[in-house]
Amino acid sequence: MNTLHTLSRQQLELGAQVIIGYTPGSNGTSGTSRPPKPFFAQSPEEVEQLIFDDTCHYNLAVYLTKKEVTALGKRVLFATLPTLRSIIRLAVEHQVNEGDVAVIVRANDTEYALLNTLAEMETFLNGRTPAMSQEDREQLDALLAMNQEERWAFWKEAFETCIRCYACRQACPLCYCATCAATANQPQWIPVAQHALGNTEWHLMRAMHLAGRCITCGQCGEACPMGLPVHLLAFYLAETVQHEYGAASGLTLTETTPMSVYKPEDTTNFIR
Amino acid sequence: MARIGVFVCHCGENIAATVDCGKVALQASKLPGVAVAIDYKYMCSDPGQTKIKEAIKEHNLTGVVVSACSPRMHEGTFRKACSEAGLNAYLCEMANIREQCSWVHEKSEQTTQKAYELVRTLVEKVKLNHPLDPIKVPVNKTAVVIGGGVAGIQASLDIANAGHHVVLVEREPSIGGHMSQLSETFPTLDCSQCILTPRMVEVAQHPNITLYSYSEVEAVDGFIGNFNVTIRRKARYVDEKTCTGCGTCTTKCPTKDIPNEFEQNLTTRRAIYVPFPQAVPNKPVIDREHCRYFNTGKCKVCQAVCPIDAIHFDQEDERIQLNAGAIVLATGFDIKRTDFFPEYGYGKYPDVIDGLQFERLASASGPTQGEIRRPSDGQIPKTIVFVACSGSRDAAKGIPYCSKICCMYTAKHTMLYKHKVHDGIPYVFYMDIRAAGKNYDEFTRRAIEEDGARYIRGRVSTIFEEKGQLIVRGADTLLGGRPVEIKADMVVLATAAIANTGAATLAQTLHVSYDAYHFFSEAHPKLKPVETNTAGIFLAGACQAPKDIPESVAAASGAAAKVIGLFSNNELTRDPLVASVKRTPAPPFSTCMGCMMCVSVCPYQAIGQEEIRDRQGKVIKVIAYINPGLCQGCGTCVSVCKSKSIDLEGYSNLQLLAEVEASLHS
Amino acid sequence: MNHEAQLASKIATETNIIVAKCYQCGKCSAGCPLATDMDVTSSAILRLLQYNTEATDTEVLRSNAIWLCLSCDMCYSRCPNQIDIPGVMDLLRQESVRQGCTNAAARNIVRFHRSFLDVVQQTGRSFEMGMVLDYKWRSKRWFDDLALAPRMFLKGKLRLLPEVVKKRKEILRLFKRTLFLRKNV
Amino acid sequence: MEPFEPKIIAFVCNWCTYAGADLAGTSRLKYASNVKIIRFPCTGRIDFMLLQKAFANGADGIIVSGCHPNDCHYTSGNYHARRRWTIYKSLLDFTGIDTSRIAFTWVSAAEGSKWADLVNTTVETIRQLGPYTDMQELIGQSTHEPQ
Amino acid sequence: MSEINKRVGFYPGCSLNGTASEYKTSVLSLANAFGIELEEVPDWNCCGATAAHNLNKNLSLALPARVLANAAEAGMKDILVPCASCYNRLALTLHALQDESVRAEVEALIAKPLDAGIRVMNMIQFVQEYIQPHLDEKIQRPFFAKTACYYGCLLVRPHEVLHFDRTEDPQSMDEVMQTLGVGTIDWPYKTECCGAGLTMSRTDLVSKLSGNIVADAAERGAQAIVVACPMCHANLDMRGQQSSGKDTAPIPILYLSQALGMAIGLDEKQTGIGHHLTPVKPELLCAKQPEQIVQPEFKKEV
Repeated sequence: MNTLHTLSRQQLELGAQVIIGYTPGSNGTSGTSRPPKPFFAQSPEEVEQLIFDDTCHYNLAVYLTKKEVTALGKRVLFATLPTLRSIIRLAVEHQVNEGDVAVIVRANDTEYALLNTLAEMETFLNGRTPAMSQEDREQLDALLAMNQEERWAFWKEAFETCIRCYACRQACPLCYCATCAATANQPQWIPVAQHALGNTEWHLMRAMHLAGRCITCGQCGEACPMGLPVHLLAFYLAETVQHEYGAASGLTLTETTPMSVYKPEDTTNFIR
Repeated sequence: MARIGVFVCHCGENIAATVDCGKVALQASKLPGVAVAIDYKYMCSDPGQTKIKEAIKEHNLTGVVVSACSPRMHEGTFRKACSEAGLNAYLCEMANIREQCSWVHEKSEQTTQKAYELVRTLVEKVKLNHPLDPIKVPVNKTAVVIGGGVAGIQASLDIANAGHHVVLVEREPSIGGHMSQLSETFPTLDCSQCILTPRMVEVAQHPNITLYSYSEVEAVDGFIGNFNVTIRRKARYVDEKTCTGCGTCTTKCPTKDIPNEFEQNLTTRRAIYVPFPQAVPNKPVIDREHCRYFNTGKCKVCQAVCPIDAIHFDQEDERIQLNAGAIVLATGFDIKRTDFFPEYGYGKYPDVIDGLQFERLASASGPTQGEIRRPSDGQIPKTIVFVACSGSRDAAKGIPYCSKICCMYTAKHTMLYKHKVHDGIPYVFYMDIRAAGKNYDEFTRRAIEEDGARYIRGRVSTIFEEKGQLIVRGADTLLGGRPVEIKADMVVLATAAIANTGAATLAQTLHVSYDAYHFFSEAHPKLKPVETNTAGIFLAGACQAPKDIPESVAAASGAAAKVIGLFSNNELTRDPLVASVKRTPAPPFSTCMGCMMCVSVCPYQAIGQEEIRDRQGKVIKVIAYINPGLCQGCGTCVSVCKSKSIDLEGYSNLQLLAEVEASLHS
Repeated sequence: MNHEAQLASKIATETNIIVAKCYQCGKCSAGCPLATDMDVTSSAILRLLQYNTEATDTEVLRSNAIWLCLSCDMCYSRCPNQIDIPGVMDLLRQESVRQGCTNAAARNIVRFHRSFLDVVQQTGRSFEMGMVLDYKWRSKRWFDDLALAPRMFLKGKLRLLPEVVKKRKEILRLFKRTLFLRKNV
Repeated sequence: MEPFEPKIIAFVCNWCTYAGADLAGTSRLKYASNVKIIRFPCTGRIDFMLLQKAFANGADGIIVSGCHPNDCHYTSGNYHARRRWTIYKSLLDFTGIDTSRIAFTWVSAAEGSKWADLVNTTVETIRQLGPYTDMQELIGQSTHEPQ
Repeated sequence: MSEINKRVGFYPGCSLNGTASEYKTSVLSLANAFGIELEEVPDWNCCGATAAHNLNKNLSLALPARVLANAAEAGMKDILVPCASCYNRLALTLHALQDESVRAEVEALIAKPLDAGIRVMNMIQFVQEYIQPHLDEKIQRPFFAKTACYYGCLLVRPHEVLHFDRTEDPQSMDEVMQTLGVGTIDWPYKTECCGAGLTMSRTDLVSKLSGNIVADAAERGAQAIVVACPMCHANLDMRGQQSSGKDTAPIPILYLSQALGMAIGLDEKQTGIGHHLTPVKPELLCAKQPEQIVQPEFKKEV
């Protein structure tokens, strides 16, 4: 841990206002320990509580665009691969600028490295797109194996279960809009009334807004209090975009947004 | 509270025959917010319009729905009527109950019902319309004309004579284009240079024309009335101002034997040269690629002999930025050259030449002083075979279109030949004689009947050389395809007219569209022949399609008229149905997050960035900004905006949603 | 118009060649090595086909030209409309045999082709001697090239016994399936 | 019981399909009256949420149509629309929302008859499929009288 | 030097086993001299030549298809087809087989599967790929005679299918010959047809066509004509001379393989130049045989 803590302390000394990392999860009632949770260290003392190991997978990039955090100034983030992809993507979308953020990554099981510039992060990432978890893969394939009615039945139930708490939105590093289209009025696209139709429209809208942008960290799914696999919607579109336009998100600082560009030779079989 | 007027038109029987207009009006009158609903036989007629105007005043209407024909037909008419009655034109909408209802459905309850629902939909929309003022953009009254051929010259003079400033940009060292290479012109056989040169001089001397020869347009941005043009003046290495054009340098230059482009490579030139005697400007240019000094670092003979020290080897390309209100494209055409006709030995046998080369041979100022002598040995050819459609109308060679000018100039060539070589025999292989034009057919007939040109209807299969003669193998399809073999001393191929080199690149720079053959596309094939799809950019001459001189000049004057028309206003007004990023003035706020994903979807580069500052002037955030002058209102940016921060006048999110709901709910 | 009379459409369906594409420039006839020997030139044949009437179609099928065509592809390679004229000729020849209206002057050409294929049908390979004999038998032209034969023989150019493929059955079956039937012309 | 008359809404661009529909009119072609057109400047403006809203408001079928690729009045709106529809359709397919109720097409200003046929075939298809109630059921109501 | 290091498929075709046996001989010994073994397509049959496509479309596809199938069965990839006519038929068939439906049809006709991986090479292509790279060091008897390269029609047309050289004024064979030190003449008859299929049935026409070709070559000072097709050879050699009408001495007609063979010093038995009706006199065409002749072990192989 020393290297991690020294690195972090150095950064605070060098003018970073906050180190956003992980700290062990509090023990659950049943004595089971919860996964490490986000932790903001702003003093050398607080740094002592920081950990960064295999069990840490919460995507801390989500904090980068939150007003309260941006107000703090220069930030240092503990970054997993998905976190790095989020940062690259946010940079592409002009939400993170050079110098706003540095990251500490796990160079290997024991060592940590500091990446100061976006370019360094891009290089470290080196186009790596970790495959989705076994569990997700299986569930996705299972859904694809269903017929239309079955799939609708599945999602209908999910959308009826949804309580529209927007935890998915809160947890998503790319849902940074100050005023979300879902809550915007004039016009009110998504009815305020929390009913299954509105929920459906919400999740479809969110999936579409993430198409070609989602870096598939799965945070939205994890955050869902009702345990709905809402992240699969985004995952599936990520795969579609990859397949249709050969584009993955959050890998290079020069990448475009597939839904904002086109090729005359793009093909479709369903437009008559 | 909205006060909408609904006006249902019978269009005589056109609508009334299948739609119960009275019922539609009656139902509409019951709609919330509808103050008055009436039906009438012809709404577009004067009495009809008067009814609308009266209703607007009487009921103090806040919106009007005319349910009649297609808005593509009469939207303008009714919006005008409304504004005459003091109601903002953009508070008037049309429900299309003719083309999209009465004409396509049988007389029935449903048809009337649909008509009513269409009205209902538009009523809901118009409630959400805003009064709008047309966008006004100032017009910069300078025109840039690209290309100094006869079309460019004509356009420049017309615009300049109307009192506007013209910047004429020519890629070559001199203006004049292909016309300056021609000998005589059909159908009058008057000398080409005799009619062109005076115009060239006029351009040079015209107070309103700035001529940039040996220059190219490098970049263009902005929009109609406000283009920003970057011109690159290629280094001439000769100071245009001080040089007197005495020509000493061009005679003393030791680097000879450079193919002379103007003479179609029939002769050679020096490394420092004036393309042709009547060149405008009549100032030499150093061909850097061949110049001995630039290649070896030694020489500078020209500099030594120049009496007024006008030669500067250190001269560099110069970039000029200027603003212009309009651009005229007059980049002309070129012809297909060597290696395209292996079966004709073009490029292999020196005596198989193209039409432009023949023009130079026939030209009094040409390499042979106008005597027809063949390149190989300078002999006077006793038999010449002219091959029309060389490459044109030849799908296999990728040029399916007709080059249009070849029939006429080939006939002209036979005449010039006969007039110069009386005992010579001209043969012409042709597929059709396309001589549609004033005195054109008479001209070709004269070539055949009086000058004895021997026309053979058929294509040539192959040409090969045998004992110093060219064997031309063709067929006479009027004799059932009987093979014909002619021993010729020279062959002239009327090679296809093609778009000029670099046309496509230029089109991309200017954002004008072009066809598969790189000719620039007109905005409408019939009604907008000199406009492009980019407002403020016009077409003159053969850069749009093969054209002869009269057509090119006519098109040029047409384009000039458009420019002059545009310049007749100090500012131009545009439809205000454009997109904008929603923001509140003070305190400055916008839901736009500045992700800039809208930037790349805009076909008009209309979207840029804008900084939002607080009262202290500190930048709070950077958001998207849409230039109303550039926006054409397609609305693609609206649909890609995740935070719904962009909206489009006339097709706003509120309006469209209201239309969807109104058209579905009864 | 009876269906036999629509050669052009038959050509279109069987070979995807559109004779309507021809605009009679005559480049094919101009380059055809045998145009002068043909009773109808290639461009004229296309013109006749464009009429699409029984009379013109028969005129084409009865012509000697379709048999003189060497399929050298000179016309095809130079045709501005990329019309596969040799392809048309192949179909015309097959059609003219099918309808039994082969030009009298072309009989020997047909006979030769048949002789050739007969030998192939029997042996799987062509065999000059056999072919020549078969052909001379069909054509009754015993004395052509008499001067040539012995010279060729001396030069070892004529073998006396045919080569035969091992699997003759395959060849026979192949011929049967392609419905190539022996027929004396 | 009278036959089911589907409610169909058409989102079309002003320059090609709207003009094509006008042409169908001037050519006096006859087609089913179930379709109501909503006019957009360009297919690029057609927000997927509007399709969603159409279903939510009880549309049984939707037609989306604009200029053929390369013919867009604004040069590229339809290309962007094409990508959007591709992704949107795959999302609906993935969630099991019946995409056979949406007809995505290109109809040019010259294709009046194509428009007429399109409307008729779409109306027929939807009539076969019956009323679309999936969205309505989510809020426990239906704008359709029980068949 | 000449131990085998490459194997290439080989479809001689009927002519090379008959009237054009010397062509076969020369091709085999040439390949051998460059360490290439030519492997005959097992149990090959006639390609149908000019006859089949005249009378029966299916037959004109099925015959070559069987050859291709046999070759594929034997695991061949490249097949050398020295006869331009066979080469043309095989290539056309390969092209037609790209269409799935046609392929299925033909497979049914020949009752054999067709594998797409096969490529047919004409004589010139073979030389370009396997011979030319090593040619220079082997030349012993450079040519001095002016030659006319005659391609005929079937090597270069139709270009859409063959994609070989260019249809007008092709150069590939000229380039090969020029490496032998000869000047090749520029003439218009390179790709004019010799009469091909009509050789028996319309000798008059064939004589005319071949005659013109030979006459023009002579006219332009060619001392030999080089061909890469047994049909062209037969027509030019047998019918071209007798009717070329010129009283000039008849021009020898050489196969490309023979010319190359002579240049690298193969003897008459290996080149088979003795078999032509128009006598071929090496001393009139290329330099004298140097002292040490071709390697002895080399003779054994032939």
